[in-house]
Amino acid sequence: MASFLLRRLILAACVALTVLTLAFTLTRLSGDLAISIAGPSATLEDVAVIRRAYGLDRPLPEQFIAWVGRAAVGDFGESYFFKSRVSTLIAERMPITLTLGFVGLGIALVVSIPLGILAAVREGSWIDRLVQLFAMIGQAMPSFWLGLIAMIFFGLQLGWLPVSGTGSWEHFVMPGTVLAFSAIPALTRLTRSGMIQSLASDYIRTARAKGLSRFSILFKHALRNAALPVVSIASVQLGFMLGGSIVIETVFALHGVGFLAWESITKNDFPVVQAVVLVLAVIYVVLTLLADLFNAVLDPRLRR
Amino acid sequence: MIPPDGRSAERRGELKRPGSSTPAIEIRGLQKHFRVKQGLFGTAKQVRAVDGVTLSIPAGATLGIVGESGCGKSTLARLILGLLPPSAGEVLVEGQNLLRLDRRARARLIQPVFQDPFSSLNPRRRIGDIVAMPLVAQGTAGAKTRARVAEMLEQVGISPDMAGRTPAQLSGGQRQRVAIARALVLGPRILLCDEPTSALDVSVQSQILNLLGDLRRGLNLTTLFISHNLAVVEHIADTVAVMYLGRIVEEAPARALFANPRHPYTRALLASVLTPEPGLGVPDVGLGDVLPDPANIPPGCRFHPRCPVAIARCSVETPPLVDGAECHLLA
Amino acid sequence: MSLLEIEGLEVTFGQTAAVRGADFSVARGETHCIVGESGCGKSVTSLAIMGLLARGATRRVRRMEFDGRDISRLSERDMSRLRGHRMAMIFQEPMTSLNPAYTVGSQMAEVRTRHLGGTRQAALDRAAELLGRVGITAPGMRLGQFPHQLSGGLRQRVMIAMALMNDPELLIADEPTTALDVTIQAQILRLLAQLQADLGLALLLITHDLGVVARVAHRVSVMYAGEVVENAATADLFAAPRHPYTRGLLDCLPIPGKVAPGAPLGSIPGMVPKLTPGFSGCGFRSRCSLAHEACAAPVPMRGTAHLFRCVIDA
Amino acid sequence: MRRAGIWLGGGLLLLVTLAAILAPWIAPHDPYAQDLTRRLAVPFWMEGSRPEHLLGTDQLGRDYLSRLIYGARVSLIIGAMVVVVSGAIGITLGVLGGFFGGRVDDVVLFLITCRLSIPVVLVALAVVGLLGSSTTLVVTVLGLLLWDRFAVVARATTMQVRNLDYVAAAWAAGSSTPRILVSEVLPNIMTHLAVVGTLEMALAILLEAALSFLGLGVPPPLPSWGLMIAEGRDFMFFSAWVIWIPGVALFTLVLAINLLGDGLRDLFGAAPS
Repeated sequence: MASFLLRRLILAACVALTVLTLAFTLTRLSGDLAISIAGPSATLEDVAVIRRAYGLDRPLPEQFIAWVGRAAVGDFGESYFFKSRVSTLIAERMPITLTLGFVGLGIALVVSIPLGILAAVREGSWIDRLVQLFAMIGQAMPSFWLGLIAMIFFGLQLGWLPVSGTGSWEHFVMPGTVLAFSAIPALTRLTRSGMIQSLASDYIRTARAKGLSRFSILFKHALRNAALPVVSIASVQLGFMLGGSIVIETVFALHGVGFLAWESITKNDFPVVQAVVLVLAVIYVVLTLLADLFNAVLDPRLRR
Repeated sequence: MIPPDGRSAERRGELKRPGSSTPAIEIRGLQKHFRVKQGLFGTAKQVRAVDGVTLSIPAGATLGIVGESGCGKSTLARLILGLLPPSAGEVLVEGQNLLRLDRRARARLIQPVFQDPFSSLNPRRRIGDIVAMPLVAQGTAGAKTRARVAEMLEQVGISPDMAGRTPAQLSGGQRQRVAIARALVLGPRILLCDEPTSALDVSVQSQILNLLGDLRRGLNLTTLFISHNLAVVEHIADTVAVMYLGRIVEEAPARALFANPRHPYTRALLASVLTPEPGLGVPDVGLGDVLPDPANIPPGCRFHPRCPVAIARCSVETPPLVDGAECHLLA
Repeated sequence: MSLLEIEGLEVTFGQTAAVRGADFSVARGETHCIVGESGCGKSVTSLAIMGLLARGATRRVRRMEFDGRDISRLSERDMSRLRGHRMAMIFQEPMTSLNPAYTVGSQMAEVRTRHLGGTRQAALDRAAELLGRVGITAPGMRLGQFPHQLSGGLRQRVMIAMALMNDPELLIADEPTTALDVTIQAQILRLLAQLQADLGLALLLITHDLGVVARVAHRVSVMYAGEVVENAATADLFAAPRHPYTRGLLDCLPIPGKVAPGAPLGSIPGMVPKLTPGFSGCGFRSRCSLAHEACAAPVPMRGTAHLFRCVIDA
Repeated sequence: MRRAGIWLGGGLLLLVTLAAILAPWIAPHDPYAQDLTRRLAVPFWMEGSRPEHLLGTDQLGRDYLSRLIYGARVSLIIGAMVVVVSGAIGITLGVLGGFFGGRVDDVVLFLITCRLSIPVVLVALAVVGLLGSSTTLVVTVLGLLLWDRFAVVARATTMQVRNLDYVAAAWAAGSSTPRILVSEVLPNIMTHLAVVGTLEMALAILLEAALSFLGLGVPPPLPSWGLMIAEGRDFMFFSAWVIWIPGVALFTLVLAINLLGDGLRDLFGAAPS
C-alpha cells in the first residue's frame, strides 16, 4: 500500500512538472510578452520598463526556473490586468467553481447510476433503449447551447430560476444541471456496461446457484464490482467538469475560476492563465490519485 | 555422480539413432528469468520461468515435454522459437546456434504449431494468404507460391478450393490443419507443437494426432511436442521430458518412463492420469496443496514442499542428476 | 424413486436448439455423469435443471421432478429457495466463479443464513468446519482471505465446501476439473467421490473426459447434438457401447496398452450438424458409416437398463 | 435497431457533407453579404417571413440558411482534420506502447496521463487567444489535445492482439516488425479505431463550436455554428430562433456522427476501454 502510494505520488509530481513546463511554454508562444502586456498604446520605453520589471530580459531557462520555484510554493506572481496577486484571485474564485463542479457531479451521479442500473437489468428492453437514446442525446448536446436554451425556458419563460449570478443556491441549479449533462452520458454508459458485464459473470451465476435473493445478487454482488470503474471515471469527470466550467461560467456569468481564465485570455493576462491551467491540472491529478486509493479500498485485488 | 553406463545414456535420450551423427536439435543450459514489475515505478520480482534446461533430440525423433501450468513449458517453446531472448544458454540446430541466426534463417529451420486454433490464425486474412505468409516473409513468394500453398493444403487434408475462405468459416480441426500447413510450407527440419490438441475435442484430437504422425514420418521431421496430456504424449513421443518449475526433473525414453517412472513428481503425474478403465476409482496422487510458484522457487529440490517422500536433505541440497532424473532418493 | 427425474428436456436459444431431448434420472447416492464433446448440450442441460439458463433461452420439458416434486413450473422465487439449499452447483472456472470483492467466509456464510437463517457466526463456524472437511488446512485463516489469494485448486475446494453449506441432496458439478492441472484434477475428483460416498449425495457430473467418467461415475449419459444417445451403467457402457457415436469416441482415445504408440487412432469423420429449426432424426447420421433412411426420423430410446438411441442393433 | 442507427446517422452525415460540398451551388445567398435594411428577418414558420430568406437573417442582415450551409463546411473540415491529426498521434503512440511494452509503454502511459490532466478547453482557448484565431490553429491545437482516446484504445487493442498466436506465428515465420504491425496488428485493431474516430470527430466539432462561441475559434466572418449562436445571444430573449437554428444543426450533426459510431461499435463488438 505504501509503495503504491509512493509510486502514485511520484507519477503525480512528474505529471505536474510536465504540465508546468507546458504552461510556461504556452505563454512564450506569442513572441514578446512585454509588448502584449504593455498594450497597443505603449511606447518602446514602456515596453523596456515592463520587460525589466517582469524579468523578461533574462534568459528563458532562468525565467523558467524562477517561475517554477515560485509556483512550487503557490506564488504565481501578479496579474497584469487585475493588478492583484494571482493566488489571491484564484483563491477568491475557486469556491464558486468547486461548488459548480460538485453540484454538477452530484446531479450527474444521481441521474446516471440509477439509469445505468435500470438499463442493465432490463438489457435489450425499451427502457434500455430509451436510456441509451437519452445518453446519446446528452452526448450530442453542446453545453453552451443547452445553457442558453435553459436560460430562455426556465429563466425567461417560466421564471423559475435566475439566469445569471451567484447570489443563492438557486443560481447553481441551472448551471449545475447543464454541467452535469457533460458527464451523464459517460457515467450512464459505464454503469450500464459495468452492470451488464458483472451480471453476466461467473460469480453472479454462482450467486444465483446459491439461491440468493434478487436484491442481494443485484446490489451486493453485481453493483460492488460494477462500481469500480464508475468511481474512477466519476473523479476523472469531476476534473473534466472543472476544466469545462469555463464554458458554463461564461454562459451564466458565474465569477469562478473558469470565468477568470476566460477574462484573462481575452486580456492577455498570462500569469493568471498559466496558474489556472496548472491548478486545474494538479486538481485532476489529485482526483485520479484519490480515485485509485478509493478503488484500492473497494477492490481487494489492488491492495498489496 | 555415477559414471554413465549404457543404461543411463539410454535414459538420457542420448542414444543415437542409426544414421544420424549429430542430434537435430540441442538445447544447452537454457534459462529465462523475467523481472515482473508492478506499475510504473513498481518493485520488480524475479520469475525463473526456465531455469537451466538441457535437451537433445535425434533427427526424426519426437521429444515430448510434459508438465503442469507454471512449469515453464510454454516459455521454453517461445525461447526455442526465438520469440523471447534467453537469459542464458543456447539452442543448436545441426550445429548452428539458432539464437544467433537471423529471423528468416531460423524460420527455415524450425516452425511452431500453437494450442488455440482460434487465435493462431489472423481473422482478417484468407486461408491461402495465411499459409503463404512464411513464404512472403522469406521474400521468396513468387509464381510458385500458389501451387506450393495448394500442395501444402492438400497434404494436411484441406481442399485447396478453401484457400479463399477466412478462418471464421472453418471448424477448430480445420483451423489446426491450416496452422500445420503454414508451419510446414517452408519445409522446416523441426516442428515445435505447443499443446496442439488441448483445445480440441477428442474426436478431432485423434485426427490431428494421426495427421502429425503421418507428416512426421513422411517428411522425417524432428518434433518437440509440448503437452499436459500424458496419454497423448505416451502415444506420440519417443522420448519424454518431465518439467517442473523451470527444470527437467526427469528425461527418459517414453516406454521406460511410463513403465518405470523414477522421480516422485513423475510418479505423481502418472498416477493422476485417468485412463478410461471403469472400477479403478480415483487414485491418491499424494501431493499437498502447495502450488508451484516460479516467482518463489524453494531451495534445495524444488519439488520437496509437495513431495510425499521428501527427506531433510531435499530442502537444503540441490538434487543430483541420476540416470536422467534429478532426485536425492535415487543417489 | 430417483431424486431427480428428467424427461423430454428441450432448450432453444432463439432459432437454434441446444438440447433436443434429454431423458435421464439421478438416484440418491449415485454419481451420474453426462459426457459429450463441446456444444453437445451437456452444460446447458445442467443449467436448465438449476433454472440458471441465460436470458434468451427457452426451456421446455415433459417432466422434471426433484424428490417427487414437479420443479418444471416453479417461479424464480421458489426455485431460488431450492438452489443452494437442497440442490447445489459448482462450475468449471474456479478463478472467476467466486466474487472477487468479498472474503471466502462472507461468501460461504451467506448461503447458510439465506436458506436456514441463524447467526453469521454460526454460519462462519459451519464454513470453517466444511473447509476442513474438503482438505483445506488452516480454515480459520482462509475464511478471511479473498479469492485472488487462493490457487485454482483451493478455490475449487472452497466452491465445493460452499455448495455443501446446507447439506444439499443433489450436487451438480459442471466440468469442475477442466480448468485445473492433472494432479489437482485427481485430488478434486477424489475429494468429490469421497464426499459423495460419505454424505450419500446424488452427484450429477458434467464432463467431456471419458477417463473421468470411467473412474467416478455409477451411471453415464452420453450426449451428442443435443440428445442423450446412450444411458447405461458405467461398466456396461465401457464394456459394450451400443451407440455408434460412443464407440467412435472410445476409439479416438490413445489408451496406453490398447493402442500401440504411434499407431493410427480411430477417428470420426465430418462435423457436428447445425441444429437449425426443423432438424430432426439422429444427429450423428451424417458421420455414421451405418446410417440409412430410418435415421432421418426421430429415433426413440431403446433398451431397458442399457438405453441407446439408435435404430441399428449393435 | 443497431442497423437503424448506422443508416440514420450515416444518412444524416452524408446529407450534411453533401450540403457542405455543394454549398456554393445550393446556398441561396452569399453568406457574407450584409444588408442592414433586412436585419433579423424571421424564418419561414413565423409570421412576416420573407420568402427569399427561408431561415431569416442575422443581426447584420446576412441570409441565415446560407450561413448555416457554409457553417457545415467549417464543422466538418475541422472535425475531419482534427481526427486525422489526433488519430495519427494517438494511434502511433498507442500501437508502439501496446506492441513494444516495457519502457516504451511506460513513456506512452505517462504521456497519456499528462495529456488527460491538461484542461482541453482552457488550453485551446489560451493558445488561440495568444496566437490569434485561424482554422489551421484550431485544427492544430485540438489535434494535439484530443489524441488520448485513440492512444488508449490503440494501446489496449494492440496489447491484446500482440499476445495472440497468429502474431507469434508471424514472428516465427521470419516476418519483420513493420510487416507484423502493418499486416497482422493494424487490420485487427482498425475497426475499434474507426469507432473512436467517429466519436472524436463529434467531440472536435463540439469543441470548435464552444471555442467559436467564446469568441476564440475560427475568425469571423467565417460562419461557424458556434459563432452564430454567440452572435445570436444578444437577441435570444426576443428572437429565440437565432440560437435555435444553429444549435439544432450542431446537435443534429453531432448526434448523427455519434449514432454512426455507436452503430459501428455494436457491429464490431465493443472495444476494450
